Amino acid sequence: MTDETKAQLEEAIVNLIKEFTNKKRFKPGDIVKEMEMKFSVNGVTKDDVKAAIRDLTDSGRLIYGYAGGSFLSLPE
Amino acid sequence: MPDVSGTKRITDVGPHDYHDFLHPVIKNNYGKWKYHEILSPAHMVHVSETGDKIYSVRVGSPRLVSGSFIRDLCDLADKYSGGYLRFTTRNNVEFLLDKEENIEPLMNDIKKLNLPLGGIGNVVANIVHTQGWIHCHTAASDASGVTKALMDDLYEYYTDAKLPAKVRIAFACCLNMCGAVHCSDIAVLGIHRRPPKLLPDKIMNLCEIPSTIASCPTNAIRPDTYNGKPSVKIIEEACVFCGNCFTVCSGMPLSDPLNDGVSIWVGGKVSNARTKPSFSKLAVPYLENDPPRWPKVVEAVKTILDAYKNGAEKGERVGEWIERIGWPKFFNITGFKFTKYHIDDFRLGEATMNYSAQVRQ
Amino acid sequence: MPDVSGTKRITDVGPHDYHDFLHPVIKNNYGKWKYHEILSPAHMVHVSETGDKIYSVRVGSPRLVSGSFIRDLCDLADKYSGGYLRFTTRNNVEFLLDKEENIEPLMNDIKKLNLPLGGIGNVVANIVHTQGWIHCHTAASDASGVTKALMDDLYEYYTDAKLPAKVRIAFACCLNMCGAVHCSDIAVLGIHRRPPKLLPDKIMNLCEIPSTIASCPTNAIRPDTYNGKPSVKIIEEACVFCGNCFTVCSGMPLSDPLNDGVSIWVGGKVSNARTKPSFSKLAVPYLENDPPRWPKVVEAVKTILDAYKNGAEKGERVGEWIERIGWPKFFNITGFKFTKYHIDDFRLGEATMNYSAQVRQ
Amino acid sequence: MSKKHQTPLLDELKKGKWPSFVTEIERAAEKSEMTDDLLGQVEQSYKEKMGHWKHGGMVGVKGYGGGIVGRFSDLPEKYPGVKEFHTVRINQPSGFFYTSDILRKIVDVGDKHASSLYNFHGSTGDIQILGVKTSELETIFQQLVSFGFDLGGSGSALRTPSCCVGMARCEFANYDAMNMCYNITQAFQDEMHRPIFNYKFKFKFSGCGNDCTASIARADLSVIGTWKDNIRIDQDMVKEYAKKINLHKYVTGKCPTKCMSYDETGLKIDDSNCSKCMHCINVMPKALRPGVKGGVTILLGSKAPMVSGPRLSMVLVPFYDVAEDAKNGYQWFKDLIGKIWEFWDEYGVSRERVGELIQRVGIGNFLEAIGLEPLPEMVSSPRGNPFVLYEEYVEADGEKN
Amino acid sequence: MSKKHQTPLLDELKKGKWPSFVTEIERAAEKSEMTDDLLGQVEQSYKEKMGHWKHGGMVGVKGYGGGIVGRFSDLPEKYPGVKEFHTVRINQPSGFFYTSDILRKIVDVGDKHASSLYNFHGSTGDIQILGVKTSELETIFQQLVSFGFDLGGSGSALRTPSCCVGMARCEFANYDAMNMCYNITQAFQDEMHRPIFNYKFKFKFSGCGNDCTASIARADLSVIGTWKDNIRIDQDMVKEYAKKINLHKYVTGKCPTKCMSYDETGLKIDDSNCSKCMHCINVMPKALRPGVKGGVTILLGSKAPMVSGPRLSMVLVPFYDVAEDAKNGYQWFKDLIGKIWEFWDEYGVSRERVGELIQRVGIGNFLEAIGLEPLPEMVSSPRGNPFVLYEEYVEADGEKN
Ligand code: SRM
Ligand code: SRM
Ligand code: SRM
Ligand code: SRM
Ligand code: SF4
Ligand code: SF4
Ligand code: SF4
Ligand code: SF4
Ligand code: SF4
Ligand code: SF4
Ligand code: SF4
Ligand code: SF4
Repeated sequence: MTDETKAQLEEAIVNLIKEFTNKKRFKPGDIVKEMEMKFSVNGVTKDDVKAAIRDLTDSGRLIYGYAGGSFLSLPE
Repeated sequence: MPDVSGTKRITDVGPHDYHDFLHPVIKNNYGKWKYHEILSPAHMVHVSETGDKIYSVRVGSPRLVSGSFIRDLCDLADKYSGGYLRFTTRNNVEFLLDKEENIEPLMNDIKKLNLPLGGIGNVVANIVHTQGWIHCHTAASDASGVTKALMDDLYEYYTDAKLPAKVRIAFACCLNMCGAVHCSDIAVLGIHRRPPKLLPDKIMNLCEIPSTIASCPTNAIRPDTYNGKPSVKIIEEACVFCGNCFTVCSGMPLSDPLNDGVSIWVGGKVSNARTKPSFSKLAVPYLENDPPRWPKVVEAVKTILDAYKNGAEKGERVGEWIERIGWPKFFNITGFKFTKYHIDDFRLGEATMNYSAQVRQ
Repeated sequence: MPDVSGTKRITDVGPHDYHDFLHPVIKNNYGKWKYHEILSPAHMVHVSETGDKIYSVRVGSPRLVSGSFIRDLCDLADKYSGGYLRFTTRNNVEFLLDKEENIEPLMNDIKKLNLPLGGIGNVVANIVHTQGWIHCHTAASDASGVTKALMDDLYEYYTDAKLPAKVRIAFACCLNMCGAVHCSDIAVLGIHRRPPKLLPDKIMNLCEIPSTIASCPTNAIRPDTYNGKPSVKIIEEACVFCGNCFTVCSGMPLSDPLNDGVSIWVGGKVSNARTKPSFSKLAVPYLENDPPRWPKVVEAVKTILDAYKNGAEKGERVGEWIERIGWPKFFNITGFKFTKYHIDDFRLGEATMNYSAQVRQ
Repeated sequence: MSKKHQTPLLDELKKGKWPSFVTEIERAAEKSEMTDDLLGQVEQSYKEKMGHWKHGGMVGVKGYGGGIVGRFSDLPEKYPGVKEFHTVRINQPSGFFYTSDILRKIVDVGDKHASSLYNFHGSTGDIQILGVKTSELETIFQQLVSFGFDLGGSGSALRTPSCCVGMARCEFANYDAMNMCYNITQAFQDEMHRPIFNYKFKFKFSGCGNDCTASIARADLSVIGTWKDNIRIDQDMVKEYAKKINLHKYVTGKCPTKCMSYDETGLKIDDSNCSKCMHCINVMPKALRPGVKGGVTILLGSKAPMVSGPRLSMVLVPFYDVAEDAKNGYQWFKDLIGKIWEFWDEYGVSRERVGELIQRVGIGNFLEAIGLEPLPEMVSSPRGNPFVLYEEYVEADGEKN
Repeated sequence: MSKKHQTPLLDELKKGKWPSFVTEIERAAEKSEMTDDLLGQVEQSYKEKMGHWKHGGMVGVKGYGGGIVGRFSDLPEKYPGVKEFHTVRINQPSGFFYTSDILRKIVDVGDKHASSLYNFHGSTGDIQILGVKTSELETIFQQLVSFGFDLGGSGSALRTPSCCVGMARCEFANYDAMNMCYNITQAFQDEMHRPIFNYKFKFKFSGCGNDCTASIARADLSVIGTWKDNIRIDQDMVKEYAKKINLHKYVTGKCPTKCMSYDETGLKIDDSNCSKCMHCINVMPKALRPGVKGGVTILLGSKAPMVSGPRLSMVLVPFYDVAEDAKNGYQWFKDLIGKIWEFWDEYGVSRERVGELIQRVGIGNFLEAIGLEPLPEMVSSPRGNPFVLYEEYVEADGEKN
């Protein structure tokens, strides 16, 4: 995966979560499935998406939440 | 918060390597133990093929402990066991000694701390319990309180081996059963008896409707709208008050001081010894919450324990004893009333009926 | 047809009063029997508190019999048992004699008729079977033929008591199981392996759509339309070929000579003696129809019977024997292959898994 | 008479020691023309490996909704004799007892008006006359009635009840199964002949837990003998058995409740723990007998697999004092059955057996409806899951619900 | 320090012989200000008979999705000390072994930065520090890491694995449970700290069938020690036991497979029939020992009741030669887990545990997907109903499917 794709991927993840704020709680697994589909032409794999999520959470752009199950969200 | 900018945060170190915490005798005899002998309800010895011995002294703990409690243990360990100790899977403390002569002084010091010595062999084991009103938002009863009330009353059963086999009691404060309730000799379970109250605004803002609907074991939650927005309604006749909806949706609280309480379960088992592992079965459907000491709960547990002690054969677990004498006799001896609630009407309930003419008359 | 106009038709007379058919010794000792003794696999004596005795001589029957067969029996009864006889719940014939000296001549006459003497005690009992291709529209195999082929081969097991306990074999030609297949020591069951073929015109004219849909155990039948009229379609991946839809809707035939055949089941039991009644369990998922003598079916049944005879303890039924040695060993000894089909994936299948670490290694 | 069809495959089945149904069909064909074509059609089935019968349809005798199973060949041109080949079900006498006279009367009817083929007996218990043309049904019915026989059940109706030999020839019988079977069958003639149920309903009566009618597997309502008092022991005979059998291994060791022990002082049974399984009595019939306070355990719901899987019957009434109730013509029992049928009628759906219904609506609710107490005898163990639908609760004003 | 709140109800629980959690909270309150308010709030709960905590929400340390259970009081004005009262889960060392040094380090952290209250241990196995403010989370985490401890699991992630004392202090251990637990936990750190599953997933490792971690009831993946060869018997010691215990009644008589017998010539075991239940060894630990060919039975799926009822784990791999695989860093085992998780990821839905999923999609299909053979060891008995979904059939042209 190129750095460019990686940046796009991370952007797409954040945007998706932003778009559905208060509508849907994205479980990390949902994100993986969504992004694998969205970036299939770029050959993005499950591990790529996981790495992107890790980047986003390590940097604090996304945080984890819990409500009976874990989900990703924007920092409060 | 320390400034970590510029430095890479260290993560994923995982659990500490256990080797650093093993007593030298244990290190040397790891995997070589030959047999053990229970010397008293509070201590046992394990003997190695090499002839080495390790003594374990077991002490009861309330599990919810202060830093000072841990420091007390550390001081004792330093004094008698070279600083080595462990906890058991049921939250007892075990001091590991290689010197037999240290056992008695250690025990004396433990007594001075008013800690119980026991828990080994055919005793009432320490109660596996949960958070309750101390820390959990879904608790229908309190874990630490019921546990304390029970263990006060059953104290001699912990310190002396008076029973046909070990009796494992568990408590959980709600149907999530964080622990051992579903497979214990005797279990106490916090329960609700009224459906969730719907807080439509909270539901609208905080809850995912599909996962809320999916959370219900009896399909009692149905889609609805509130101010034109997706919401839920409840078919109250179908609700079994499990609280799973509240776990995923904070807009559906169930607590109701008038109707919350506990149920009592018996005959579960985890080990594979003799009989297969089995679930705890309903004995008493409901007893009210009666803090601080829940006397009716203590009495019900005592009733079961007495009946078991009087009726069971040596080595027979509670469930094995009941299976041998039959459930009708269990209800008869304990005086608990058998009701329609005892008949399993859930998913696999059919499998629990008596499909035979084998009936004691 | 007789002219019944003007006269009142007599109906609802119900079954004939049995008293008229009871042997005088039976009438006199009704409810007073004290014990019985099995004198041979073909005859036994019941002794009354009064000291009276009644001898029963048991004879095998193919169940599907001609009027001439019945007349033969009647002649024997007239000659030896005062005209009294009965049938058993497994379709054997029993002559009821009060004279011991009549037993041998009766048996000799029975032998002359080439009828089997036996069926009492630890034998292979007469096979409970069904209609098959002789009379039923849903048969996936033939009942009388398989039964005859089996009993020819197992003849000595009927006439001599060579087994650890009585073995009850059943045959049913389709999943309706008209008889004892679901609870027999060994059972042979006619099965289909292809979904119904849809005959839309028949379905439209002859079938009730809702009850056709409701007939499916796996919800594989869904509403559809045909020429604008209500009809059904089938989710083939979900169909378990049970034929229940065909029972309610003649427009959905399943017969398929290429794929129909039988499955073999073991270990069922009805009596309450020792162990509770239990279902027969799948042993061999499929053997093809191979008329007139179904050699593979006979061989499979023989394999089970031999393994049982060699392995079981005295008095142990087939299912009790298997439970004692364990299913892995049963499959190992018989050489039957264990497949995913053996794992119950139906409604209560979960209850049949091994939820324990009790495993023979 | 020469055979109309070549039957090389079926001929194979005339060989072998067990009496051959093919031979029987041939013997019947000597009496009845239609039967020859049965051989032909069945031979074709053997060749093609498939049946050649069609659904039954609307066949019966006037006024009755059951007792006849209609059957038509799907090759009527080729085998005209089996174009119509219905079965007449005749309600057997209790215990399957006959005299030669009455049997001859029955086969006289079938030999003359049908195929001369019979089942002694059908799996439910009926005598079956096979191969009856529609036009012969009424005649056969009239003739049967003339010597006191009636049709059995079929369709969505009460099915022909049956019972074991019971007190007539068995020392294990704890109640008069034959009498009860007869009485109940007579009492419910209307339910038997005029289908009004959602589906079939079967009774079977066994005198003891050996259950020689397989009632626990094959009857919606299973009636199984039991007793309340102690097993009668003849200690001397026990000693005799002990010489031949290892009692520890084969008798006391197999007792399901482990309530027996044997030593020099004799056999001891803790009868309060005995579940009346019959095993010890079966092994030592000369030494042991059931108690004298006989009665019945009533169980409910067994059936074949359609639609929700096979079922065994489950305990409904642990002990029913049938001897007492027999004095009132089994009125308590009949009332109970009435309540069960009423519930089934009210809440059941078409083609739903009573066992399936009870499972669907919940046993607790069913018991309440028919006025029986929930009892631990009904379960092998109480529930192991916490999803209890509590109905009682307290209101804020202290009112109890 | 004087108490801020009157706690008459809780004070009752300071009485009695068993060590009191109330006393412990008071001792903690001496160290930490916030803890006093805990007493107040819990007293109010005791008075009102209901809890006063709210849902957790978004609490954690940066980069991790688990290890912290957020908790907020619903009476923050009244009890400001417990406004934020989170729990930090710390992954315990294998076997719960400690030295006094390391324990003091842990409580130094909690006494300084939290309520000074702990669970030794949580039901899953973690050390828990209760009563942590959001602002202290990172500090506590950093300090733990500094002496080699890490957080445990929470949320939809791998949960903290745990094991019994095993080979460290138990003669019954058939494999090195502590080592396997440590190795597997280290291998799956990512799955533990960064929730990616549909729901929680738990491992528990027990050295033998006694299952002292209750793995068969409380782990999605239960690893239970067993052996392939014969029980080691010391016949002399058996004789010693025979003097004290009725071996027939209490040992051989309780063997689930009845594969033992005892007489003058000694104890005999038909090991091919022994199901490794541990009973005889438990009763006579000085006379009997498990065989030397130790291994593991792998079971799958146990959990608490939500949503479809409680589950025990069922046999997935009857015998796994763990000693052999340990030489390869448990690679076979890790691959198996990988396949299970992949299947769960592919077919599971949110909040569906792996045991529930397998039940829903069918065990046969699951086994095919992860490449394991169906084996009779997996079932207590084969199916008892005829609804088999046959996949093989023959086409008219003779082709097999
Ligand atoms: C220390 C501990 C393991 C650990 O890693 O921490 C442990 C240690 C021993 N167990 Fe255990 N068991 C421990 C929890 C368990 C559990 C889990 C639980 O209780 O939650 C079980 C399964 C419980 C169940 O079946 O429901 C368990 C079921 C057994 C059994 C099987 C008993 C039975 O007959 O069913 C034995 C054998 C025996 O006791 O004869 C056993 C035997 C033993 C022996 C004798 C093993 C040995 O040779 O060292 C140890 C001392 C026995 C004792 O405590 O009486 N251990 N043991 C756990 C102590 C818990 C405590 O503090 O009370
Ligand atoms: C004649 C008959 C009753 C009737 O009304 O027709 C009958 C008669 C007797 N049965 Fe039965 N049983 C009869 C069908 C059954 C059935 C039903 C069936 O097979 O379809 C069962 C339940 C089958 C099952 O469990 O799957 C049955 C389970 C028993 C048992 C229990 C055996 C066991 O250990 O499980 C006994 C006791 C015994 O054999 O020791 C028994 C015992 C007896 C005794 C010894 C009772 C007695 O004291 O007279 C009778 C002779 C035994 C024999 O045949 O070996 N009878 N018996 C039936 C003969 C059928 C046949 O022709 O083979
Ligand atoms: C004749 C007989 C088999 C035999 O060869 O003996 C028979 C024959 C038929 N049975 Fe049966 N059943 C017969 C005893 C049974 C039994 C055994 C019993 O009664 O002890 C059972 C299992 C017990 C039960 O009731 O569940 C039985 C369970 C069925 C079922 C499945 C019912 C269910 O709920 O699962 C069906 C299908 C249906 O009812 O739609 C069925 C349907 C049929 C039909 C009517 C076929 C149909 O789908 O329309 C068969 C007519 C065949 C024919 O052409 O004669 N038959 N049927 C038995 C009745 C003879 C008699 O009256 O004495
Ligand atoms: C802390 C602990 C209880 C304790 O006092 O020890 C605990 C506490 C909670 N559990 Fe648990 N569970 C704890 C061990 C268990 C266990 C036992 C085990 O792991 O051996 C179980 C039963 C086994 C199982 O996993 O099924 C358990 C089954 C549940 C469930 C039901 C899951 C299910 O599939 O049925 C829930 C509900 C949920 O996940 O939504 C749950 C949910 C919870 C939550 C997070 C409440 C919630 O709904 O959000 C509780 C947080 C309480 C708090 O405020 O601290 N907890 N939970 C245990 C974890 C401590 C640790 O990490 O060591
Ligand atoms: S059992 Fe329920 S109330 Fe208690 S800690 Fe677990 S989730 Fe919370
Ligand atoms: S409490 Fe349980 S049963 Fe009731 S609505 Fe909520 S999820 Fe459903
Ligand atoms: S088992 Fe099936 S095919 Fe055979 S008689 Fe019964 S319904 Fe007909
Ligand atoms: S054969 Fe059975 S499973 Fe298949 S469609 Fe018909 S009713 Fe459904
Ligand atoms: S059921 Fe009992 S009473 Fe009836 S025949 Fe069988 S053994 Fe005798
Ligand atoms: S009848 Fe059965 S339960 Fe009763 S004593 Fe005899 S063997 Fe035991
Ligand atoms: S599970 Fe077995 S090996 Fe582990 S501590 Fe318990 S008895 Fe010992
Ligand atoms: S371990 Fe269990 S199964 Fe094996 S011999 Fe001992 S008691 Fe029997």
